[in-house]
Amino acid sequence: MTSLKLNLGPQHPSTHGVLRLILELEGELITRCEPDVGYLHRGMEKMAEKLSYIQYLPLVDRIDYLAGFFYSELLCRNIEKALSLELSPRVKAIRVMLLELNRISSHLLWIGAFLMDLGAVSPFFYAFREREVILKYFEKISGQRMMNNYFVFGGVRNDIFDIEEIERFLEILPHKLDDYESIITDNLIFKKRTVGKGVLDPKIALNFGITGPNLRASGVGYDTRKKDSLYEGFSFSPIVLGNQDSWTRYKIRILEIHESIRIITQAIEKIKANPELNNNFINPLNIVLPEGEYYSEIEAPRGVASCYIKSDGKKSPYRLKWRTGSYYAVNLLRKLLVGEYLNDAIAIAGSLDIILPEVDK
Amino acid sequence: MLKEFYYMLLSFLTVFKHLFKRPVTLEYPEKKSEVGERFRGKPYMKGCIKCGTCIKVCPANAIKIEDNDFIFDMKKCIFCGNCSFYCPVKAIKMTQNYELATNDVNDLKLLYKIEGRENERLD
Amino acid sequence: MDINKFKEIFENTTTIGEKIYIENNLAETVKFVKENYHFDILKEIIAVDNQENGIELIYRLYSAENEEEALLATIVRDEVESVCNIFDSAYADEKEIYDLFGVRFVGNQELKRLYMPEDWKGHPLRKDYMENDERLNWND
Amino acid sequence: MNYLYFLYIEFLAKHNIPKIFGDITFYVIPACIIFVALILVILVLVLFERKLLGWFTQRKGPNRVGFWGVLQTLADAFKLLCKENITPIGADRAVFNLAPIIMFLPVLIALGLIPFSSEFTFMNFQTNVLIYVILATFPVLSILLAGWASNNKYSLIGGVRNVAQILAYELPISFTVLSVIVLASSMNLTQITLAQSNQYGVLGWYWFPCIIGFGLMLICTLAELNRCPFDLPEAESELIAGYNTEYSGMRFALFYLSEYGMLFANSLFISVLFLGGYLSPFGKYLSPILFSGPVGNILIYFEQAFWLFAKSFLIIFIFIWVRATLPRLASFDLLKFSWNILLPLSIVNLLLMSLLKFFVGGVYA
Repeated sequence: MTSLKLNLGPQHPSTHGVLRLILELEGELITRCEPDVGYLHRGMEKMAEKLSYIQYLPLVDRIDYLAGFFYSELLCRNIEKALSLELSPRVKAIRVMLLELNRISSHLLWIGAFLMDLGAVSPFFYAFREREVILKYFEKISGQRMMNNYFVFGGVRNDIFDIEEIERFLEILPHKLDDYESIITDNLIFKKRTVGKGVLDPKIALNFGITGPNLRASGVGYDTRKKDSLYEGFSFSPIVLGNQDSWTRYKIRILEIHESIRIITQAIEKIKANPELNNNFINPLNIVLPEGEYYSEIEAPRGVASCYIKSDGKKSPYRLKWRTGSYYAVNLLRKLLVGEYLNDAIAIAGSLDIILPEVDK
Repeated sequence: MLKEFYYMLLSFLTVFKHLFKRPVTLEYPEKKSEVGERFRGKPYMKGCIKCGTCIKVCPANAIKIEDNDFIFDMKKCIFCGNCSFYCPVKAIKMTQNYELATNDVNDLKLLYKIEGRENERLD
Repeated sequence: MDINKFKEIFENTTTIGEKIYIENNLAETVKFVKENYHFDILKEIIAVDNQENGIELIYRLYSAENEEEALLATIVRDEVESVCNIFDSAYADEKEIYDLFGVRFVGNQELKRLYMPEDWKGHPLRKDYMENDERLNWND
Repeated sequence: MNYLYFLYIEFLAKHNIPKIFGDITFYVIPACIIFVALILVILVLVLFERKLLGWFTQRKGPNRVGFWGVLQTLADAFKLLCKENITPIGADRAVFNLAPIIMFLPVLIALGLIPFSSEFTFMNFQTNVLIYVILATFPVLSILLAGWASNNKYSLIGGVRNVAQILAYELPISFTVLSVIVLASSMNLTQITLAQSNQYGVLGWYWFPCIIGFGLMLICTLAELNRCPFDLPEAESELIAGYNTEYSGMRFALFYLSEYGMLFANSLFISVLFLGGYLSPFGKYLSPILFSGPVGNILIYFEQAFWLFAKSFLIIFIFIWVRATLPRLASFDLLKFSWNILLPLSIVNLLLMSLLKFFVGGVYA
């Protein structure tokens, strides 16, 4: 059987960005899949070595433009740990609220994109209708919808206001989620396309460095929010589902949105509890970290994200490395797609929630 | 078997329900979406004391101060708002204007005159 | 993971802060640690180019059961044996480090450039890379 | 039809034009009417689908060109006319150009078969149901040719998938059509329509006794048209545009128009078979009551055509509704669904209908 070499991407509607998969097909069966990345490589780590910390902060939202808050929080947390800047309780509550809102908007976009991969047209627009409310709120608070540059070392740029809009939104959201669930979750065709497809065994997942919702859908309850200092005092339980296929990866993200809603309601109470926002800002022009290495870690929507800074006492870091979730999910495709058919392959790749800016950094 | 039909029918009815809802889209040129007052659009400068903080703080190196000419290079600016946030005298303000498309390139060099307190030193 | 438990296992390791430096037979150490102390996720391999004394590779291992993290580090000139048959996630990390630092990983068959095009000269993240290109020095 | 024919011959005789000329040209006029009607309907249909999909997803749908987006499809067609017809290198030129033409022909012929009103059927011979079923499978040939000729891996996969899909879904269609023929005991579409005008009115149409057949026919026509749950050949998210990836300009417009043309023709076919063609749902026609005298019985023909169009637009509404809701089937489930479920079901349906015809034949005669 002569094998057909097929280029999936880089300009392809269902790869959410510029991912190129070189597939070898026999008929429609994939025998080898080799991802080729680097089309969106902006040299984030090289830029860091040339810019001072305050100059690098706005660029950090671009690492994963759907979850910008997470990466500016990572950098701020690293610097605050190095310079031991204390955060006031209100700032912590604001940060948790905006992080979880960003997680909801990222999951909503994924639901729309995943359904569009499978061919259903309308859930995409319904998910974007909800996401628009969140982005409008980000714009009102921070000034930009996605590249918000709102967290600063030692606090947030300016205070949060109009929380009632978010409270109203949190009442509507569960009903809208039930709308999606009634269209999608038990739909016969959706179940045929996703149940039992792309089974990810926990051992393989751990071996491939998969973290976040994909890992929790395979039964391993690893959620860094439990050990995260920012999330102390928030009662939440990470969701772990067992049966490892695309359908559970879809279901776990719906449950995570419900979980985030609970966290946000607690955060809003904390914000209302302590009204005054006392940031302790530092002079931005000469932020110099004492020599040494600093790690910080956070539970981004697509997996554990972490930032490593090695500083040698100069204005810009000696070495800065990012760890992102989708980077290892793309590597997983090499094993997961082998033995699948072409239209199942697209559905499985979609279910892993791969975003290319994260992969290419 | 019956449950499958019920769920299939449910998904049809939910989509049908949306047929009677008002559209949420917005006709752009006629109706513009209003932006918050913290929106970071085209930068505007008035009352600069030439202290140079904005040059040090701008990630894209988009600000240049020749004597009495304050130049924003719109080809480089990423609208991050660092300059307006860290300017000691709050001279730089980000307006709400986001329609910056032009077809002539020297519109992209915003030039503002520095008058008033120009005797302070540019450290 | 307390340090001394590691220590009496590996005789020639010296520890600085949390990191445990391992001079040679890195692959067995990683395999040994993975099996005996169920460190089942290799979170990332961090490469740092300290110009004279070679490139430092930090392996961040994490165990999901007992929520512990271990950092194994080695100093490398330009060749080290690969861990890609122990941890599959190392394929991507090693390709990236080879691409940006030029460290060759023995035993990784698919070692080629990850981000840069195939015919790119030089390794961008090394300190001695294009130092003279003033286009990159923006802020000073 | 023959009433109009004598009218036409008599008119020619008055201007002493020989009869032979009349015979030849007589069939040209309805052909032109059908062609113009088809183009108009397709323009309306494309806009109808895009507006409906917009409303289903709370969007406005095209509303820039023309008062309410009415001229949108005209603008699209004109744009496609001006676009350059690119033929990819290494493409099999002759076959590449032939494929869209083959795709568009069956649509025209298929519309000639449908009885728009009791008087006006273009080709009214005894077995035009059979002709229709054959014509409905022509696009498979053109899609395979297009897939092969455009020298592009994606279109090849698209074309080959379409063959497997149509093969699997033609059999249930023929069995369902057979069951309707058994009920109406005639192969002529006009006879079938007349057989459905019995004293039960709406319930007398064949969709009620043959409810399984109606459901099967809807599903299989969706598959035959490559529409939503079965749109494997041009699945946007996998094969970009499947077989018509390499087509641009007028050739792509031909593919696009013929896809909507087949949609219209098939929905007409279903409304004739199951929803009683041009019969009015209220038992008798309204126009003789409203306009007495000769104007009334001229208007009857238009009212009959109106009822037929209304039913076919109802079916098209259901197709668009399905497209807005359901995701796509994988290729394996698609074939399994047809061979394991639809085919046996259609045979059982045929058995039921023949039993129904044998025992309760009198009622539905």
